[in-house]
Amino acid sequence: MKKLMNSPDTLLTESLRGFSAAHSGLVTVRLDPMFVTRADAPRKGKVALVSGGGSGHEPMHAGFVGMGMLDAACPGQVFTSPTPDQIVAAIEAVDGGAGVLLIVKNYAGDVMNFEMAAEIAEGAVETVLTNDDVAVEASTHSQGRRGVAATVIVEKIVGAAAERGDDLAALKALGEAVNAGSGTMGVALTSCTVPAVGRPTFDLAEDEMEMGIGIHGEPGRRRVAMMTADAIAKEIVGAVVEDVKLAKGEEVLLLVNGMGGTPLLELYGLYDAALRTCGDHGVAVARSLVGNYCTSLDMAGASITLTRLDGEKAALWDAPVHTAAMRW
Amino acid sequence: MKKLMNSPDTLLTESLRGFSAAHSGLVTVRLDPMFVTRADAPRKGKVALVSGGGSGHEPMHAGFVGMGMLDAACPGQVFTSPTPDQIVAAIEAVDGGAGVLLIVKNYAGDVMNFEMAAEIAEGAVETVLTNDDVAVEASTHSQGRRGVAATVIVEKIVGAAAERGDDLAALKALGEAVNAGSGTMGVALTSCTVPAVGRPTFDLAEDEMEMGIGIHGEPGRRRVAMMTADAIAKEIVGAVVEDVKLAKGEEVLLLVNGMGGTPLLELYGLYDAALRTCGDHGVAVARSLVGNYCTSLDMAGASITLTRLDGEKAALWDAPVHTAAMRW
Amino acid sequence: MTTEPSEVASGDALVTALIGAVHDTILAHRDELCDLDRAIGDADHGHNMARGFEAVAAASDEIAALPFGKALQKIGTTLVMKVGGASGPLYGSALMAAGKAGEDAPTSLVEVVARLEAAVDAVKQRGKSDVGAKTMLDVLVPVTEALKAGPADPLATARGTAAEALEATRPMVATKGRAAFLGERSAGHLDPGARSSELIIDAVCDVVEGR
Amino acid sequence: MTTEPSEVASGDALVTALIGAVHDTILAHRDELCDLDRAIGDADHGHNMARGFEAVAAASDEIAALPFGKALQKIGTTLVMKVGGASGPLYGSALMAAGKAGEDAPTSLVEVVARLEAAVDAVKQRGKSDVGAKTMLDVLVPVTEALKAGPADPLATARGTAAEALEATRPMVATKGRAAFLGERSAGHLDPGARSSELIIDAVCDVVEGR
Ligand SMILES: Nc1ncnc2c1ncn2[C@@H]1O[C@H](COP(=O)(O)OP(=O)(O)O)[C@@H](O)[C@H]1O
Ligand SMILES: Nc1ncnc2c1ncn2[C@@H]1O[C@H](COP(=O)(O)OP(=O)(O)O)[C@@H](O)[C@H]1O
Ligand SMILES: [Mg+2]
Ligand SMILES: [Mg+2]
Ligand SMILES: [Mg+2]
Ligand SMILES: [Mg+2]
Repeated sequence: MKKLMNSPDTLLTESLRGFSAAHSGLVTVRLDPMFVTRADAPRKGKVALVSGGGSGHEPMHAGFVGMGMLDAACPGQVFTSPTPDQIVAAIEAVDGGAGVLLIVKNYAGDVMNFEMAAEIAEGAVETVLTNDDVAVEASTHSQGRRGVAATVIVEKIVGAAAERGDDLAALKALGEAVNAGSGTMGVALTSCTVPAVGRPTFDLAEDEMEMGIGIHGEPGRRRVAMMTADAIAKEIVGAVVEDVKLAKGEEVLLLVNGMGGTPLLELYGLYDAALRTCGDHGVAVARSLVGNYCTSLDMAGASITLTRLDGEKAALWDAPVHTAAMRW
Repeated sequence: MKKLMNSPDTLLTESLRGFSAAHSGLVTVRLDPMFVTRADAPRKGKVALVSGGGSGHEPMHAGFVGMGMLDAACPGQVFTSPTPDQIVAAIEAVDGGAGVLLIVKNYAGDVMNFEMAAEIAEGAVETVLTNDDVAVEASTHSQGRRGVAATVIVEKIVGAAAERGDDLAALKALGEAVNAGSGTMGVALTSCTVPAVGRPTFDLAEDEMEMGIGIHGEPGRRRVAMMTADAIAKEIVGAVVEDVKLAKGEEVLLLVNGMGGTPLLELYGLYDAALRTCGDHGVAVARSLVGNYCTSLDMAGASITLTRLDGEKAALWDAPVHTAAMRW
Repeated sequence: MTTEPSEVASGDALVTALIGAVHDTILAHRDELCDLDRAIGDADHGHNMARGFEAVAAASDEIAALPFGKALQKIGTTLVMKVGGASGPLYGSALMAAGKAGEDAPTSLVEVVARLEAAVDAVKQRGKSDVGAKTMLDVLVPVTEALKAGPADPLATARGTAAEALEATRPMVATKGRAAFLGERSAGHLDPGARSSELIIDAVCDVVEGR
Repeated sequence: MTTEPSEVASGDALVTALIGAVHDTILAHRDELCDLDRAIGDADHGHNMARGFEAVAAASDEIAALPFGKALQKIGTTLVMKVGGASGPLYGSALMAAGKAGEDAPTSLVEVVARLEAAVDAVKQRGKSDVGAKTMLDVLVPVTEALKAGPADPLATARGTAAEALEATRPMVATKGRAAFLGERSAGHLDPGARSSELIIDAVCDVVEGR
């Protein structure tokens, strides 16, 4: 394993220190316990949005802290959910008196740690669970589905609504609606390598890929021979359209998300394929996002997310945002 | 080789088509000959900035087309400079009557193709050559040095000056000053793989890295055993400070640029190391940029750039920019 | 029970010994736990447990100075705060609940079982899960039940039941935790949390036996 | 010269044959040219040349309908517009200059040499380079000079000189083109552009010989 780092033990702290310095006017970074807040937190009277999860998915979540998106993010160790003390400290740092909404990806560890934090924290705390990964069928596994790239979209849209002053209940309902209207599936061309582990999480032959990969390198639907961008887009978009029950003529946001090791040249090519496939399904792509947003360390691969939009959600998507990784 | 694509022959066109669709309000993409312009080109009375080069360095250059930066970009085949017809067509499409400034990285192919285009094009055309790579000593090789990541900084600062109305001669002088005040060196942990070639450009053992790598996978200063982030930052920042003759107390912009296959977690860690090393040299980091800006396909690795700033250059850096890959 | 816990060591000596033994076995099996987790999870279970028990071991003196029940609670909160992931809240909640079941170190098997039952309940509640989901519960529950039956040799029973129960997780299809996302593909592998539970039970038995 | 160009074929037949032969040899050596470029450049020289000569071959009929000089110019502009990289402007400028040196196909070695000299000058000017920099000029210049001396067997001389000159690029340290960035590390490898020049010269000789 080769990584740009001093050691697996110090990587996360050093990376957060670098993040803090590079975005000093925008965010405040605390290292013990670890959390990142907006520089202007707490915002009085505004519902605070707190997210977090294992590290290794950068820019998610710390890169989304700022005006119009998250008030705080709690980075756990690589691929390990943060602990309740981090989450409680973050909640306390950003609570502006209007309540706190936790945005949590549906993994046992994240769910339990955020739950413990919510039990400890004072004040009104609600949670939105994201579970947009359509690769794993919800019905057969009682853990439910994984939360992946649509988390970014939930954070953006709910963040904009929080900024305009929506209350806690409305934000929770909005977050759940955006999540329910979203579906994602990913594909890996190579495994990620966890720094502390030092070797790839799984092995893929030179002509193989994993369809339905999770963002921690968890296996997906099946291991298959390498497919073309068109075939990948066709399978993923087809699965999402079916799962989210997108009807002809409906408008969506199309996110082509890189896993960390795949260059933009390929991501835009995949976007082109996904866009054509959306056209085949009669789905209208009204908004787009292409890039590395919800990554899996150095994994080569990508995911495709479709989120159902209506006029309000589109407007909230378009609303100004000023974070390290998303700004307009 | 595994890539998200349909075929090496169609990748570039499909990627540009995707780029065009994903940023339709912002840019106009022409496919024959290939070039990308601001949607609002030509801007009357404004000097037009045109850049370009081989593809595979995304988001450079098409990702920097828009308000406050480039008026046009000409993508060549992967790692192959664009041809004069593309450049001439781009010049004609964006010329607003105040002249055109070409920003060209110092590679024989780029220099010659842009030169031929400048000879053919009508109107006032000037060129700024970037050659910030300090890995290769200028004195011993008459080709001069390679232009790498500082090109992004030249495009941003000169782009802002063009937007405020500076004339062609002033912009050329400014671009040359920014370039002269910049130094970059890169390091590769893995080779890139050119889609049409299908196998890595060079081989690196599991414990080796290439210090001083070029953005096309050209070998650099030497092949060495894997180094820590601190040691890498120390060597690169030291070489740049010496080359650019940065004095104690001078202000710089510090860019930690990913090569395409290295995740943000590591880039921010390297930024932290580079920042500390700048401190050791008494150099003050006044502005920062961390991310994938001048990449080399799927190469794992990074480069570090220092650019000397003064009040005016810092203000131009801060000036609004609205492109696909850089926006504030 | 051949040896009652209180006969081996009492108060802080017992706690110190327990922390030391569990810490040792977790470190010794760190890579194995990661490998098990690599097969059906995210390859970090060994690191998570090691991070937690290193923090516990670092605070060993402070913890051992507490009454037994409070010591277990402190170990629990330390795990909750240091481990993260799924195993942190689960082992943490288990130990916090076991600690709350009484101030003094158990002096009988019945008291041991009471603490185990409190721990198991906490895991079930926190994890919204039960036996058969291919988790640590598939070791913790059978061991608790076997001890509840009042076996002649509780230590041998605990060890034997844990080993069998661990092996029984192999064919299971996970329905909780990260392995659940694998569906049928989770069968054929031991559950990492079941293995760490078995290791901890073994280490506790070692201490009780005075090894 | 055993066979004068005009004796083999004149007008469009010669041009068609030249385009076909060069196109064939470039495609046949595409991977080799990329490999040479991988060692000291960016691994694309074979693809660049192939892209260029495929465009030339696709326009073969149209080009062959032009007077010889105009045909060479058209090949040159096609290369400039299709190849990109360093070799595009260089080979393109070379052929444009060679084409401008006269309307009709050369009927003597002197006329061939005049075109070659024009081509070499164009490369030098466009590339701001000269012999010794480890480039295509290290093949083109020696061949031009050898032919200028009026050898008894021009074809054999051209082939032999090109092969030797190519080999002579191996120990050179590049000072122009992408390989220059390698400094001393560029020594020990053939220059890809020198190899493509040698291939083209060979192919042209084949056509002239009527093979
Ligand atoms: N809902 C649950 N109930 C009980 N045990 C669980 C549950 N979810 C996970 N586990 C246990 O936790 C173990 C994984 O722990 P660990 O790898 O440390 O956390 P993570 O899955 O977050 O990476 C699993 O092997 C399983 O035994
Ligand atoms: N300045 C120059 N003068 C003459 N020939 C050059 C010069 N620069 C490059 N070359 C030739 O071009 C060849 C490389 O062509 P190619 O690989 O197609 O372009 P690029 O270097 O842009 O990738 C080199 O091998 C060399 O022979
Ligand atoms: Mg984990
Ligand atoms: Mg090239
Ligand atoms: Mg795990
Ligand atoms: Mg080349």
